[in-house]
Parts: sequence; C-alpha cells; structure tokens
Amino acid sequence: MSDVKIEGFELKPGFKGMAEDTGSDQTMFKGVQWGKVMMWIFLLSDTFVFSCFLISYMKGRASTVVDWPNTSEVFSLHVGSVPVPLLLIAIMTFVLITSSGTMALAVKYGYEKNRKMCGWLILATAIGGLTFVGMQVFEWSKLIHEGVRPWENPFGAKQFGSYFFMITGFHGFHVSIGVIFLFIYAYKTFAGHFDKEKRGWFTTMKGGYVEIEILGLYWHFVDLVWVFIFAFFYLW
Amino acid sequence: MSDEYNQQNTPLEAQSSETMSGSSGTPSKDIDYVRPAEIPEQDLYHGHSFITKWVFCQDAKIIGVQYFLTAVFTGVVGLILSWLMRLQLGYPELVPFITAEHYYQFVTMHGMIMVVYFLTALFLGGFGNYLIPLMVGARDMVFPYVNMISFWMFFIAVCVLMASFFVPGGPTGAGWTLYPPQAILPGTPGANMGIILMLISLSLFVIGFTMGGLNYIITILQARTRGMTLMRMPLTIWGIFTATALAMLAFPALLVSCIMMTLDKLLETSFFMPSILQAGEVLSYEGGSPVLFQHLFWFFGHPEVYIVALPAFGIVSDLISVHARKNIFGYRMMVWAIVGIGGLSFFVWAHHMYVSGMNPWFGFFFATTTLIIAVPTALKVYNWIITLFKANIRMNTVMLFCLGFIVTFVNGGITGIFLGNVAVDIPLSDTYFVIAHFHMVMGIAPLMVIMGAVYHWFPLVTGRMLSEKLGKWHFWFTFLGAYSIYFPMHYLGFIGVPRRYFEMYDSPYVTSAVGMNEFITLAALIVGFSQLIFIYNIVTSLKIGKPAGKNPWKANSLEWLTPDVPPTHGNWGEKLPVIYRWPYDFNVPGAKEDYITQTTPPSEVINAEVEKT
Amino acid sequence: MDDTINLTFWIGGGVFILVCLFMVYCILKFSYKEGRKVEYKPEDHKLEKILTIATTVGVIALLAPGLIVYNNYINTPKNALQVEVNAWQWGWQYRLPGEDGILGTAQVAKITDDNPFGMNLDDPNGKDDILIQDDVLHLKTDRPVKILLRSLDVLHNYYVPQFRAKMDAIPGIISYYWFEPNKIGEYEVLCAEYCGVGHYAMRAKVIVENEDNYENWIKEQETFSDLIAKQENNKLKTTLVAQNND
Amino acid sequence: MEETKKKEETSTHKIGIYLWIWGLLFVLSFFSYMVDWYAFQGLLRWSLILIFMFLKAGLIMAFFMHLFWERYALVNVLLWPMTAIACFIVLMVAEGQYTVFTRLLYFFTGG
Ligand code: HEA
Ligand code: HEA
Ligand code: CUA
Ligand SMILES: [Cu+2]
Repeated sequence: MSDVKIEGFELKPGFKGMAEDTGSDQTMFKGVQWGKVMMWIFLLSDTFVFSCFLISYMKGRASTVVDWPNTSEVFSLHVGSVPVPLLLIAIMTFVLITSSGTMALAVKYGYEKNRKMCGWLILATAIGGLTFVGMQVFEWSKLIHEGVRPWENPFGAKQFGSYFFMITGFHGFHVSIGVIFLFIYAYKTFAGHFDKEKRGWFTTMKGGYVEIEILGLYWHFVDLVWVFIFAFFYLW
Repeated sequence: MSDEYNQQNTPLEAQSSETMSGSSGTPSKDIDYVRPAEIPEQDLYHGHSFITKWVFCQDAKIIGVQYFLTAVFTGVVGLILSWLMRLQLGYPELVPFITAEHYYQFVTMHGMIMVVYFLTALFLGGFGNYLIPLMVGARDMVFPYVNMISFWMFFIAVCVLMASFFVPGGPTGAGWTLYPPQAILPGTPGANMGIILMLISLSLFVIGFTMGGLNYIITILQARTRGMTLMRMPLTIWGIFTATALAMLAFPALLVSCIMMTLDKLLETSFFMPSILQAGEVLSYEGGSPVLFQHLFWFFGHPEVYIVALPAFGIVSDLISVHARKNIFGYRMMVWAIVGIGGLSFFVWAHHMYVSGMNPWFGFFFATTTLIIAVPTALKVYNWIITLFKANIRMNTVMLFCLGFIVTFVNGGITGIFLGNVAVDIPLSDTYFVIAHFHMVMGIAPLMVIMGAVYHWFPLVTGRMLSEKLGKWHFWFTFLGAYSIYFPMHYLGFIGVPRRYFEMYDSPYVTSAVGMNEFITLAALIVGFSQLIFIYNIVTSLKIGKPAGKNPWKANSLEWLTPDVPPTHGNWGEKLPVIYRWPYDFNVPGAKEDYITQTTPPSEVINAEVEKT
Repeated sequence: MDDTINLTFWIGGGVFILVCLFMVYCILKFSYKEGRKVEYKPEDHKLEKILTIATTVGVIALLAPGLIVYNNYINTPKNALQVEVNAWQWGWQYRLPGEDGILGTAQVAKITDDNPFGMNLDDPNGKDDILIQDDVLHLKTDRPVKILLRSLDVLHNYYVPQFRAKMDAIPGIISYYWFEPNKIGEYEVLCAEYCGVGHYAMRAKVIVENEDNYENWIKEQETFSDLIAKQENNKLKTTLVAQNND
Repeated sequence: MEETKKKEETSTHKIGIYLWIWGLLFVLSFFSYMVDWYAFQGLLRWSLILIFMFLKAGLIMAFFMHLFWERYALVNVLLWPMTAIACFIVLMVAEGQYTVFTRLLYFFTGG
C-alpha cells in the first residue's frame, strides 16, 4: 500500500516512481512483503489457468454446431411454481460478494490490530464461503439429477456438461481451499498468533497481520474469477 | 523451535559508508555510499540430522545439486532412448526387438524427458537454485521450505514418469506433443496407463515448478543485496529470471490441457474429441476440437523452448565475458533482448501449427511475429561475437563450449528462420529438417552451455578443478559428433523424409538416405559414449582434481566472493556483501588487475575509467 | 515456393558463414596473452543501431516474399478440381465430385458398412459423387487441384514431397490446400502427421497423367448411387431410391 | 517481516470506502442479473454484460485487493501479461468461428 517509507530512498508516485523503483537496488516492489509478492505472482499464474479454461470454453462453445442449452432455463429455480431464471446463481453471487466484503474489512481491522473484529470477520467470510460451496453442491446435484453429466447433456451440446463441471469444479476447489484456510486463520487470529509474531508451521518467517492480507488477496481472487464465470458461463 | 534458527545475524545497521575490505584507508564517505538495508535479515533453518541436512534440505545450494543430479539421471535415460531410436533407424535388421510400438514410445519419452524433465529442471531447478541466491547476494531463497517441497514434487513427477515404463502397455507413444485424439485412442501405444501417468506426471511437474518458480522470481526481485540493482545483475540471472517468468505464465496452459485430456480419457468428455470412427464403430465422442489442444499445447510449448534457451543465453554471456577477459558487449541491449524475446514468445505459438488445419489467415500473423523474434536474438548473437573482438581469449574448455554453442545456435536459429517463414515451412514441416532445427538449437546448443557451465562452476561447488585435458577431448567428441548427427538431417529434411517414421526403406525415393542414417547412428553412439569421459572427469576430479582456491577464473560476480569456498549454508558468513558495480569490469583501463570484483568500492579504483552502472 | 527456400538458404547460409568466419578470426587474433591490451567499450550505440536495422531489413526481405507465396497458397484458384481425401488409421480413400462439380456433405457419425464415406443421404449433391475405395489417386496435369482433407479418426497429413504442399487432416473439421501438378509420373504419398503405430506405413500413390488417361480412369469409377444400387436389400438403398423417385 | 510494524500505523483506509465498494458491487451484480431477467439480446446484452463484468472486476482488484494503492511497479507487472491472454482470446474467437464455418459447410449445409 501507498504509505511505505524507506530510509535513504525517495518513493515517487506514478510511472516515474515505477522507473525509479525498478532501477533501485534490493527490492523492486517497495514495501511489499515477500509473502504478498508470492501471492500476487501466484495469482497471476492462476489467472492464466482460469483464462485457459475460459478460453477453451469459448472456443468449444463457439465451434459446436449443436445448440447450447439456454442457461437461464437450465439454472432456473422454481419459486412456488414460477421458474425464476438463474435465481440460485444470483444468490451465490451475492453470497460470494458479501464474503469478499467481510474479508476486506477483516484485513482493515487486522492492520488496526483489532484482533476481535478481525477474527469475527474472517469467521464470517469462512461461513460465507461455506454457504457458497453448499449451494454449489446443491446446484451440481440438481443438474446431475436432471441427467447432465460431464460426458452427456440432455439439453444440447455435450460440451456444456463437460465445461460446466470442470470449470465450476475447479473454482469450487479454490473456494474450498480458501474456506479451510479461513477457518485456520480465524483460529490463529483469535489465538493471537499475529500479535505475538508466532512463526507458522512451514516457514521461517515471523507471523503478522500481513498474512491476513495475503489470505484476503486469495479470497478476493476467487471472487474475481466468479465474476468472469458468471458473465461468460451463466449470462452468455 | 527458536533454537533452530540462527539468531546471531543481527540486522545490518544503517551506515553511511561501508567498504568490504576497508583497506584503502581513503575517507570514502561520498562515493562509496550505499543506502541502508531495506529488508531485515533472513532467518534460516539449519538442519541437524543427516535427513534435514542432505535429504529434506532447505539450503538452495543443496536443492540445486539435487535437482541437477535428478535431471542428469533423466537426461541419461533420454540419451539411452535416443540410441535405441537411432539403432532402429540406422540398422533396422540389427535390433528386431524394437517394434513400431517401442519405437514410438522411445521417441515420445525421449522428447518429453529431454525438454521438460532434463533441460527445464536442470537450468531452472539446478542452476537457478544454486546460482540465484549467490549471484544476487541473498542468504537463501526467500521461501526455503517451499523450495524443498518443489524439489520433492519434481522428484515424484520423475518417479511417476519412470513408473510408466513398467505399467501394462508401457509408456505413452503419442509423440511429445501428445496430440489428441490419437494420444488416448487404442491405435497408439500406451494409450491407457501410459498416457494417464504422463499427464499426472506433467501436472505434478507444473505444481512443483510453480513453487520453485515463485521462489526464483521473488528472490531476484525482492531479496537482492545492497547495491545490487537489476541492471547490475549478471546476465545468467536475467536469463533464469525471464525463463522463470515465462514458465509461470506458460505452464498453466499445459496444466489445463493435461486436465482436459485426462477428463477426455477417463470420463469420456469431448473437449478435444470430435466424432471418431474406430474399428468400424463410431465412438461416443462428439463435437470437440483437436486443434484447441494444439493451441493450448503450443501456447505452453513455444515459451517452453525459450525457457530452455534463455538461461543458456544468460549463462553463455557470463562465461564468454569471463573467459574472454572483456566486458560483455552491449549489456543493456542483452537485457532488453532477453526480456523482449521472453515477451514476444507468447505471441508466436501457432508457428508450430502452420500445417495443422487452423484458420489459414493466422499464418500471416504468426509468420510476422516469429520473424520479429529473430531480431533481438540476432542482436544477442552479434553481441557475443563482438565481445570476442579485441578481447584476450582464454582458449580453455569453457570457452570452447561457448564457441560451440554459438556455432550450433546460429545454425539452428537460421533453420528456425526457414521454418518461421510460413511459405517455406509448409514443405519442411514434420520432416527431418525440423528435427535438425530443434536439435541444433535445443538439443546441443544449451547442452554445450550446460557442459561449459559445469566446467566453469565445478570449482565453486566442489572446490576442485576439472581436468582440462579430458575436457578438451570431451568437447571435440561432443561438438564434432553432434554436428555430424544433425547436419546430415537437414539434407534428409530437404528431400522430404518425414519425422516419426519407424522405417523408410521400402520407399523408392529415399534410398539415398540409408547410408546417411547409418552414419548418423554411428555418430550418435560415439557422442553418447564420449559423455563417459565427462562423467569420468567429474568423478575423478572430485577426489584428485587440483584444489581450486578462491576465484580460480578471476571472475567478478558475487558467487565467487563468498567467505567460504565452496559456500556454506547462509552463503555470506556474518555480513551480506555490498555491491558497487556490474559484474563485467574486465581489463578496465587504469585498473591494477584485469578484473574488478562487484564488491570493490569505487574508492579503490579511483584511477580506473570504469563504466557507471 | 522453391524460390523462397533458396532465398532463405542463401541469406541464411551467408550469415552463418560470416558469423563463423568472424569467430575464427577473433580466436586466432585475440587468443590469450598475458598483458594483452583489451578494448574496454561496454556499448556502441551506433554499431548496435546499424546491426538492428540491417537485421530488420534482412528479415523483411525474407518475410515479404514468403507472405506473398503464402497468400497464393491459401487462396485456391477458381478452376481447381476438388478432391476429398479421406484418411483413417491407416489408409486413404478419395471422393471426387461427380458431374455437378459439388461434393455432397458427409459426416463421420453416418458411416456404416454400407455407407463407407458417411454421406448425408438427403443431400442431392452427393449422389453423383465418385467414391474411390483405394489408395491410388489419379490427377490430370496442368489443372489446379484443391485437396479437401477429412479424417475419420485421428490427425493425418496428405503429403507428397514433390508437390511442396501439405496439410493435416483433422477429425471434426475440413482443411484444404491446393497445388498444380505439372509433371507426369507416379508419386508416393506419405502420411506426415503422427497417427499411431501404423503412421510410417500409411502410404498411398498419386498418378499424374494426361487428360485422356485421366478421363478413362474416371469413367471406371463408381458413384455413390452406383454403390448403393449394387447393394441388395438394404435400408440405404430403399431410402435413396425412394428419394430419387420424388 | 518487520515492516508490518511501520505500516500498521499508516496503511488502513477509511471504512467508508470499503462499504461504498461493497455496495457498488451489489448494485452491479444486480444489474448484470437484470440483463438476463429482461432478456436483452444481441449487442446490447453483450456490451452490458461485459461492462458490468469489467467494472466489478476492476473494483475488486483496485480496492479490495488494494491494487489502487499499490506502487505502479507491481501494478504493471500484474497487468501487462494480460495482453497475451487478450491475444489468445481474440485468436481463439477467430478460430472458433472458422471451425464452425467449415463444420456447417461440409457436414451439414454444403456449398
Ligand atoms: C531452444 C529451443 C528453440 C529455440 C531457441 C528455437 C528458435 C526458433 N525456432 Fe524453433 N523449435 C524448437 C525449439 C527451438 N526453436 C522445437 C523443440 C521445435 C519442434 C517441436 C516439435 O514439433 O516437436 C521447434 C520448431 C519450430 C518451428 C515449427 C516447425 C514445424 O513443426 O513445422 C518453427 C516455425 O516457425 C520454429 C521457428 C523458430 C524460430 C524462428 C526461432 C528463432 O528464435 C531463432 C532466432 C535465431 C536466429 C535467427 C539466429 C541468429 C541470428 C543471426 C545470426 C542473424 C542473421 C539472421 C537473419 C538476418 C534472419 N521452430
Ligand atoms: C533437449 C532436447 C533433446 C536432446 C538433448 C536430444 C538428443 C538426441 N536426440 Fe532427440 N528429440 C528431442 C529432443 C532432444 N533430443 C525432441 C523434443 C524430439 C521430438 C520427439 C517427438 O517427435 O515427439 C526428438 C526426436 C529425435 C529424433 C527423431 C525421431 C523421429 O522423429 O522419428 C531423433 C532421431 O534421430 C533424435 C535423436 C537424438 C540423438 C541421437 C540425441 C543425442 O544422442 C545427441 C547427443 C546428446 C548428448 C551428447 C547429450 C547427452 C548428455 C546427457 C544426457 C547428460 C550429461 C550431462 C551431464 C553429466 C552434466 N531425437
Ligand atoms: Cu496417418 Cu500418420
Ligand atoms: Cu516455437
């Protein structure tokens, strides 16, 4: 974030600053912790993974001569007896965004060393994530019940089922990993590990609230990917 | 837990002037100023037992050696496979036990092993781990634990790969490009267990590599020592860095295509599989697109070939500069060329697909971008040879290998230009011309660099020199031998001999190739066996080699300047080094000696006309 | 196409030789001598610029003719004869448009023993298509041919070295290329894309001959309707005959 | 990583900004849902979907992931590689259309 101070080095804003940071010694991303850079670069790589999935999906969908199922019908839910298009997906989207918001606040309170608030917000995020996964399980079982499989699809093009289960599955996998870590970090926060700068299990580095920001980056990324999946998979 | 970490390294204090030797005595407050440390000292985990010290070790240097040895092991497997292939091609009657199935399995495993498990792992995992922390002046990689896991992932990937030799049906024989549909259909050897294990192994490799890659990138960007700006890094580091960045962005495409192909195989999804007729039956697949796989594969595959080329470019620049006792010509240009080649390599992938039946209009785009890449590459070649001009060249083994690299690389690069120009590629594609191209540019050129690098850094790693005499023999056998393997292949390609042919001989128009094939096979066997000289040299020199002492080559870069040689865990003893210049100050006019190390402060070389870097 | 290869060959070969000679010169002239005076010149912008421009010019000189040739390669002349090549593991068969000059549509999914090319029965264009269930193809000289490539299973590539042209046959789509045979003779066809264990044995023959011989050959071949008519009591026949009567 | 100490005092932002972004994200999601609800078609649908998508993505990246406050060096390193993705997308769209074109032409409609 912006207000880093570095002894003997003047931090300038904008592209000028970028040129000077790049030309300086020791670090290129001034004031960004190793762990945070690691998460960013990992996410960049992960972006390419998801992009490749979505690009394959686009290519696959664009080149099929069989009709693609109408997603707003396939993913509609019946409220009473009226089918509401994409209702479940809409709810999932809102749940994920909510959890993203709580995560952002958790990071903020973490930096303010507000241990309690931070912990509760992480817990809230974790529960949001869990709800999302639960709804996804529901959605999957509904589709499977209707006869959609990775290898077949009663509503049209075969690839629909394949891409749907693969992409949402891969995303759901990310969410699940995130949820597990959120619970662990909620525990760590409440236990005060970050105040005590306790070392983690696998690392020689001292702990700190920056770890929550790193986890936050991951969580927001999962949300970010959902934005694209929502637009390309469900709305297309 | 805390006693496992060394706490004695107190953070460096901010001092306005600090010289490493402090011998000059001149008050050097101003010109020697290097701003204080930004990052605190890194705590390191020191192993106590044999297992934590040598097996599950967190020291990047040891991990580097582990990577190196594992990669060389796979390389030897690849080499043996290449002999078997060559035996079949040269003397088909001699080896009746090699059937077509076997042959294709050999080709596939040979290609995949050599490109991914041998060269990529050797350059990035081996040289990267060993050299990055030393050359940028860090105590270790930034995440030593993750680094260790990275190696073990790679190790498991290699085990899975090797296991595929022993499963029913044998390893996959789909060609290293693994093109579906044939990769997973029964007409191809190893279409069941073989291909699945291959895909799993590749996925593990990607995951393991990602962990390593994060380490390399972040160590280079965020853990340099004081004074080490990006533009003062040795080109070796630039090469490895860019290659790693490429890998981080290119491997995802491989991972995705592996996942999708595994699903096609196991769940019968139809990502890459259209309707297919097998043995008179139409299979359950429908509507997929094989070309999509090729796009994904080459979106990974082309950057991949530069992943193995760029570290070689970097390393060879350093070797040439040290042994020609002259600064590398046009350092800045070299850096930009590396970065430019890296960036451009994401926009040229479909030059492997000119005859794949993709949208034909792509040919224009990809031919243009492909030939654009030739410009920065050409600049690098020019700069290497200009470095030799008016230099003071030590004609030792290392230099010989560097020169060998330039010759083979330029040869291979120019055949690359043939292939990049779409109209010229059409007749040549999928013939032995392509085989000749990439063995020149990837099979031997980087290998020459690896060998040169081993001769160069062996004293650093082990404290002993390799034998020069054996080294020269090794060079001449390898260079002349390899040239006689691949040079005739250009001719085979021009007359149209297709690649991946188990045998050719009932074809009337290629009878002239028979003698040539026998010759190539002989050469391949000789080259292979001459590697025994190398191995003998390494093994004996470990015991009886001349002790190297500090900095035997009189090099400038940091890895030679550690307090202990060979360097120990933590690399730098009490204090991190401070850097004042680029690593190429050789034969600076006015300087006392013909080299000025990176840690020599300006106050000590007041009279020399050093370059401001 | 040969001209572009030659051009590339001479420019490339020339550069290669120059580079090597320069290296040899340097090695001989500047090999190690204690205390030799070495030039210290980290950068020379002018030289670098000249080299960049020279290389760029070289590259353009190679690329421009190449692209023109390529443009020619992907745009088939109007008067080209169409030939559909069917590739399968591991052999070839051909389909020529009949008198109407149009190939009927066909799909892999429709292939049966009676309908080896998977013709769409309700496509009238297909009825007069000439089906050649043999790997020898005849072509007439001096008439461009457009090869349409269809694969029934995996990737293949219909490659006659002497024609300087090739393209993969991909299941699921149709690819094409064209050339103009102008030398009478027999040529060997090789499969140039790896397609499984039989890849190396997947050969065929092209016979380029003069107009008369070609016409004779064509006459002997069967059309799709003939093929169906020959088959007794089968469903295809009844459907097709019924359609013919409409 | 000691610097956290230095940063802790300075680097938090007002809670209002997070709440604002949060609200905006809800609104935008709602809008993109409405695109489907009202079953807009054609170009309008596409431009709306894409606009909302990029706005949402941008907001999440810029504020929730703090990219807006990061130094440009990081921002550029993260964003430039996306050109490769963009190129890949454009070419694959062209490829998809070409594929479907040949399929329709030779397998179904003829021509
Ligand atoms: C280290 C690996 C490496 C490197 C560096 C290169 C470098 C290049 N490659 Fe190569 N290539 C491979 C590895 C590599 N390649 C592999 C493994 C395959 C086959 C994969 C498979 O199918 O199995 C392949 C295949 C391949 C093809 C596909 C062929 C086919 O299947 O039909 C093409 C086509 O464009 C190509 C082009 C190029 C070009 C233009 C370069 C350029 O970067 C070269 C640039 C260098 C120079 C040009 C030389 C120096 C320049 C001068 C001395 C200046 C003078 C030159 C001019 C004025 C032009 N390569
Ligand atoms: C780096 C990559 C690499 C390397 C080094 C090699 C090395 C060799 N290759 Fe290979 N080859 C490929 C990559 C490589 N190859 C690829 C990608 C393919 C395509 C596969 C496919 O079509 O799917 C291929 C295909 C291929 C074919 C074509 C098969 C066909 O299409 O039918 C042939 C044929 O002769 C061949 C021969 C050889 C020979 C004789 C050697 C060697 O014998 C040459 C001599 C090599 C050495 C002398 C080096 C040995 C050194 C070591 C193993 C390590 C020792 C190091 C230390 C101790 C530090 N290779
Ligand atoms: Cu058919 Cu190779
Ligand atoms: Cu390439």
